Amino acid sequence: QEDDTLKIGVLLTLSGPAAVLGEMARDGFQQAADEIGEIGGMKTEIIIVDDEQKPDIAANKARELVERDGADIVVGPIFSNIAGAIVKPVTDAGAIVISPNAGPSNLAGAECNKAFFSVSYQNDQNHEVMGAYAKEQGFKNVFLIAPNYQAGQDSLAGFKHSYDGGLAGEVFTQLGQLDFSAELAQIAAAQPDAVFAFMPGGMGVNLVKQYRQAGLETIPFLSAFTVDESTLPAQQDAAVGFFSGTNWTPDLDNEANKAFVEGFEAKFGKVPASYAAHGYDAAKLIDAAVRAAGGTADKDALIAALETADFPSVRGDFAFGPNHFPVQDFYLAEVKKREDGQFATSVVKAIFDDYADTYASQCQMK
Amino acid sequence: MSLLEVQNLCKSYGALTVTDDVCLSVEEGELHAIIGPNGAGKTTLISQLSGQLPSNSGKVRFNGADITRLAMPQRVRRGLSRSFQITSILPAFSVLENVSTAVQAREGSSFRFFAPVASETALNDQARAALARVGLEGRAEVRAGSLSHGEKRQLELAIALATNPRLLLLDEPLAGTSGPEAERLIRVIGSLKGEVTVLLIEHDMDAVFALADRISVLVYGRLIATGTGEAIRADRQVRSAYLGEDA
Amino acid sequence: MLRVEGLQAGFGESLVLHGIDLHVDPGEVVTLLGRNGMGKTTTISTIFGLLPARAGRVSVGGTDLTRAAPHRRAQAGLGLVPEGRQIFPRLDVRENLVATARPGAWTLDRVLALFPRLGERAGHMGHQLSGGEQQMLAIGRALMTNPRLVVLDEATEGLAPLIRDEIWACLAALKAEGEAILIVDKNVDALTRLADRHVVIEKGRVVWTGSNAEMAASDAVKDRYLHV
Amino acid sequence: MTNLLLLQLLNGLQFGVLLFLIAAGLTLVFGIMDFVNLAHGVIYMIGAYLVVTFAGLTGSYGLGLLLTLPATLLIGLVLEFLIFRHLYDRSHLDQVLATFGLVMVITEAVEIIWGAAPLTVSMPEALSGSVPLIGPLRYPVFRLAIIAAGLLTALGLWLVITRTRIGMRLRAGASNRAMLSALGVDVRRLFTVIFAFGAMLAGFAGAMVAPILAVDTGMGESVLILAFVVIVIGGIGSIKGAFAGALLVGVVDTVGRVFGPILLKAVMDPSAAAQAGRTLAPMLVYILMALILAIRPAGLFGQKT
Amino acid sequence: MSPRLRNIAAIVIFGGFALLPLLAGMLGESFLIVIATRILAFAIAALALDLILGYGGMVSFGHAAYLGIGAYAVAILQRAGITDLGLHLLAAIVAAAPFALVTGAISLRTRGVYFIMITLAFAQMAYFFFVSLSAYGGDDGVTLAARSTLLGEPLLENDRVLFYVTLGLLLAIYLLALRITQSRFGRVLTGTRENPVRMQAIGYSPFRFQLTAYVISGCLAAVAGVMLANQTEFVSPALMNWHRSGELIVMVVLGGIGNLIGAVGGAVIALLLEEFLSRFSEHWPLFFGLILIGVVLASRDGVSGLIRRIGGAK
Ligand SMILES: Nc1ncnc2c1ncn2[C@@H]1O[C@H](COP(=O)(O)OP(=O)(O)OP(=O)(O)O)[C@@H](O)[C@H]1O
Ligand SMILES: Nc1ncnc2c1ncn2[C@@H]1O[C@H](COP(=O)(O)OP(=O)(O)OP(=O)(O)O)[C@@H](O)[C@H]1O
Ligand SMILES: [Mg+2]
Ligand SMILES: [Mg+2]
Repeated sequence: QEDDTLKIGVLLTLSGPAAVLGEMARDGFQQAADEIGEIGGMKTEIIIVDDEQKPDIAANKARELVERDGADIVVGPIFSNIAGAIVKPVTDAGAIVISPNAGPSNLAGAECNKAFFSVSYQNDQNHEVMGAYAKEQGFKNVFLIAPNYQAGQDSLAGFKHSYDGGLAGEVFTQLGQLDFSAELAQIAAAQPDAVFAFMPGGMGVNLVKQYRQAGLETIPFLSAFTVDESTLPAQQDAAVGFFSGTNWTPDLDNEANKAFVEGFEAKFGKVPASYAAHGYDAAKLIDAAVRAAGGTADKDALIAALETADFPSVRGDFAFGPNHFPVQDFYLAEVKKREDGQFATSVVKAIFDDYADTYASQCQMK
Repeated sequence: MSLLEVQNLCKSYGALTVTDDVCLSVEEGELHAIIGPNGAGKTTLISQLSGQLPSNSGKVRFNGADITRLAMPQRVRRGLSRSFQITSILPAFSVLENVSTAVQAREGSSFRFFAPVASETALNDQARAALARVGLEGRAEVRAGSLSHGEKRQLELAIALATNPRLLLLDEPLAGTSGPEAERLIRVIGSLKGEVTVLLIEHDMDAVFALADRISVLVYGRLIATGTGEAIRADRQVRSAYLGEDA
Repeated sequence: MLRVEGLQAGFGESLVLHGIDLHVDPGEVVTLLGRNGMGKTTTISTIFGLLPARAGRVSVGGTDLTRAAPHRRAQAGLGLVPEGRQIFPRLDVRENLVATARPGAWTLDRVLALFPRLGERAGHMGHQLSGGEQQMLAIGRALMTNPRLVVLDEATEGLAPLIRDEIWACLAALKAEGEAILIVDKNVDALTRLADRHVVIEKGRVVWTGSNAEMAASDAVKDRYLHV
Repeated sequence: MTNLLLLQLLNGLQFGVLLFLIAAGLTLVFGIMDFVNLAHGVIYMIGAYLVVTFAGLTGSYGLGLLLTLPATLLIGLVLEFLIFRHLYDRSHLDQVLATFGLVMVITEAVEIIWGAAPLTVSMPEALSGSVPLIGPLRYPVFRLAIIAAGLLTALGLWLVITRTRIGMRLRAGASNRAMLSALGVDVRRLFTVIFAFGAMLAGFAGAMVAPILAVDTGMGESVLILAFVVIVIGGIGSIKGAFAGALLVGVVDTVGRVFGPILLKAVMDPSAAAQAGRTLAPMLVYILMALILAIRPAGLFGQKT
Repeated sequence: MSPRLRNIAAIVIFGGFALLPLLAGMLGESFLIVIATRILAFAIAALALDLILGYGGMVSFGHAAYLGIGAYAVAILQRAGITDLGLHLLAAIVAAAPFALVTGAISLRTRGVYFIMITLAFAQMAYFFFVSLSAYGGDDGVTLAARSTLLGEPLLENDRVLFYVTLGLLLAIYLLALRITQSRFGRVLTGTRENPVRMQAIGYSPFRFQLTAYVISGCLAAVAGVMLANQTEFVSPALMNWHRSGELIVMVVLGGIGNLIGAVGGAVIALLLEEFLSRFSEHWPLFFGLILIGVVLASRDGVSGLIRRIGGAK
């Protein structure tokens, strides 16, 4: 392995219906890389790989990236179950993982790993934002809905973590469910103060469209990962006025973000979603850290430099907690139709300030 | 005691009664023919006797035991085998394998997982003997599916013979065979007399009258007559229902 | 009507027909005789295009159809009663008859009059019929395509004597109406009453051909090729 | 409670009709022509994508739908000519392999053409409201339109299959192509036409659901298995069966996942019931299928041949 | 496939694998061994499937469930502190057998496409069961602490050892399956595929034979699951997704059904193609799909058929 080249593997879901998320992250990363040129001042080689959203395939591809291609850093993945499959083989083989999205609780807590960084969030946090908002609004009975899988269960737990009012109902739908009329009828019958939904990807598109078609728009729709710039092109008007908990929106007011969003829209012709922002930040983070470490890909030096996170994040304030997960602000965002006809989320107000995740205390970094 | 006793056997499909209160007995060693018009229920009766079709009511006793509720394979193991009117063979197997599979069925355990069966000479020898009997010895290695129609009919009989039955139910064994092959099969069936009891369905009246000890006539699901060849040939009812006047 | 010249065909590597020549003139009844496995059915399949001809020619009414698809040949006037019945199991009796019918003298009513048994079973699925009933259905089905030449491959197999006699009578009536017939059957006696000419094949070759009278006169032929 | 049950039954019916719409073309091609077409789902997907595109171009969903129909018909013709016609006399497994490949090709092509992000089309103004039902409960008009479309399709198909000569010939050709052609039917053309028609049905289904579902590259696949479940429960080759199967799946899935946990709570403690309900809900459809097949091995209306 | 051709194919494939580490060493591509181990594990599963699909006519669309059962056997035993590979294999088989017995007994009431779908149904039930198994990460799965141990030593941590152990298992299972198909039992199984009514009419009760074969096949597939878990060091329900079951069928059919070595070849070809094409283009499924279609159109019996035709043999 030549020491003057920095090899970065980018392992994302780039095929199948969830490819849009991976593509966002890839595009954001690529945009930053193009802006920077030589990342960290080193000759840079970027290898982009599709994990097909299958954990076992991802594990193989990750090993391939590190063991065969000699990647120093793997940027990825999108999905938490894939993080579960790749973090061990990659870090065992001596490389660093930087996640632009997945932030499972085990990696934030008991199983935290020196060579794993999340530039996004811990999975529960966006849900906690909405829980806190619901509490702040004094909602007394909220209807919860999420798909029945690990992330879905975690999300409702996250919401309830910061919400202490009553529940009008708690429904787990099938993964990949198409038709929500049964659940919508339950909501209509229950007449809750608000609905909280975690419904990523196509499921979220279906839910949001059908929610409005069922005439339920008078009930506030709170959500996480359900209305964002990856799904809005399909939800369009149906999602306008719906709320989302997030750590970033395209209209966050800071210099770095403006530059990023303008650049992204010019380059790719669409509004970036948070995955793109995280991908962008990941590249900037690496660039800053490699420079700080003195232009080498030496693992220990690099980890130390990464921990300082001294780079201009599109989120403004950005720091890593002791478990290598961000400490950052979280917002209530609302879907708006912009003047140019595009749909995007927009900050309504900040909910949490410099918020760290709740698992950090369980982390004993070795 | 007769080898096979059939008491009040019935089969219906919805409103259609196909076999209607059939009573019949077949004596050990005899060759008993069943004739009757198309759709009379002959094949259905054979299927009921062999256990392929469940009966709606009635009883079947074989060799003294009540076998009405037994499944087809169990009846075969007790010595009751059938052939099919519409050829039923294992097309991807060779002719020899078709027959030796039947030999294997009565030869004891088939839960043997390791020894290659193709080299079991005992099975193959018996299979070849059955093939020779029906005149197919020259075609032993041919894929059964590529036999001509008549040859398949010969194979059908060889398979039934190879199960070494006490009572053989033959459903139109001569259909589709012609000339010398038919003559040969008639001879084979004749030679079974004394060795195997046979219940024969056939529309070839020359063969039936030449072979059968007794004949039963089935019309619209009912047995209308049983008797020797002469008696049946003379029976007015049978002539008008089945044989035609010039038979 | 039908003319077959130098026809060769086979399965896989093996050649079954080694050059068959035969013809059927309008209104003529011709038999195809031979022992089991000699190639009668193969000849018929090749005439109908169900098996490709490797050499030779098939023409109907002067039109060369050697390379034509089966349905073109049927439309040119050939009607088939195949070996082994091959009725459509998932159609009921009536549907089996009308699905492929073409207008002409043979109508549903006429076929049901010929085989009253089929009328009684009109609503039954093909696969529920007895063997003989299926055979009647196959004959009726071919007639309802109103062909100029009917080809029957063992059409009386499995039929009761009474019905069989009716079929012979019916074929005689067809002949009287000027219909051409090519027939394979094992009842040589009945055939000699009906047919004008006979073609005997052995191992895929025509070994004898002659008129009904010649056949009747020559016990040697019967003995040698047919063992009757 | 009863109101809700009634509404859920209606929802179940509607979901069932939706499934039928998708399964209809599959029954036609698989049940009747005996051809296993795994690509049915992706043609359904193409229908949805096309209606998005055409509606975008013409500015009207209705026009988009009208254009989608001939377009999917054409796609069906092309696929039949290039691939399917060579596979009719092959084993089911060969058909599975080839159409599996086709699924990959089409899915990837769609992603290249339309991108990976889900798309949408807005429904026609006239059908976009909802009508009051009982109490505070309302029902979207467009879903009523889907129910109507599904019922009409079912009726039309049933008539074609059971009452016309085309239908007879189709069923005949499925079991014995050679014989059918020897009796004077141009089987190849018949199959081409029917196949293209089946593709059009799939495209129609896709176009009909586009306004209420996300149009993405996964939509075909997720529905394919459900469609197979439907036709297997109903009994292969039976339009009646497919219809019954679709309604059954729709109702059991919809009503079961809502009322199942309530029933479970009656027999066990709430948290265990919730857990059991969550575990069982996604299995419901499969449990239903396994039960039905265990009792009736050829489905509800299937015949053993 | 003629026995001679099959033997040649087997020697080429197994010999090739045996020499692979050498080749990988020479090329400096030690990573090849990791890929090859995965291929071998899938080949075991494909072989298991071919036993019932090719010989018994039972198209199981649920074999991924057994992969999952095998893999979870490793995860669960490891957490309980049992690390021995032998015990893992044993547990996988002991767990797979009753599942196969019960689901097989019900499934075998049906035939054809109904069988395909009912096996899918049972596999989906297993899949959703593991999805809701929170103790083992539910949908997210679990990362294995380490690979299984062999003779009390962590020998399998060495990729080469794992590779050769997997190869040894595949070879043993291939030979076992070969014997089974040529035995009395195998003949009854094949006969039943051809014509079950005929088999009953000569005195067999097909059900017992089919069920036995189904159970054997399930157990062998579970073995594949154990090796796959060790290769990936990660276990999740995604392993038993219906997609996987479909891919197993594709491997078997692609290679050519009913000759065992075809299934092995099919697994090799499918996975290598995927590996190679995905490196060459982001749109690899497009090319993969085209190749599948091409193979079917060109040959009636998958790649086996192509080889036979090129080889000119019967
Ligand atoms: N599954 C079924 N459903 C309905 N009717 C049936 C079924 N099977 C047979 N039948 C009817 O039962 C009657 C008797 O059939 P069977 O096959 O026993 O006649 P057969 O005496 O053997 O006639 P053949 O001499 O023509 O073979 C026929 O009319 C047939 O249509
Ligand atoms: N599908 C096939 N594949 C290979 N060989 C076949 C096939 N069908 C028939 N044959 C062979 O072709 C030869 C002629 O068969 P064909 O069916 O034409 O005979 P046939 O004269 O009609 O006999 P039968 O009177 O028994 O019906 C036979 O030797 C047969 O084994
Ligand atoms: Mg009969
Ligand atoms: Mg013949």
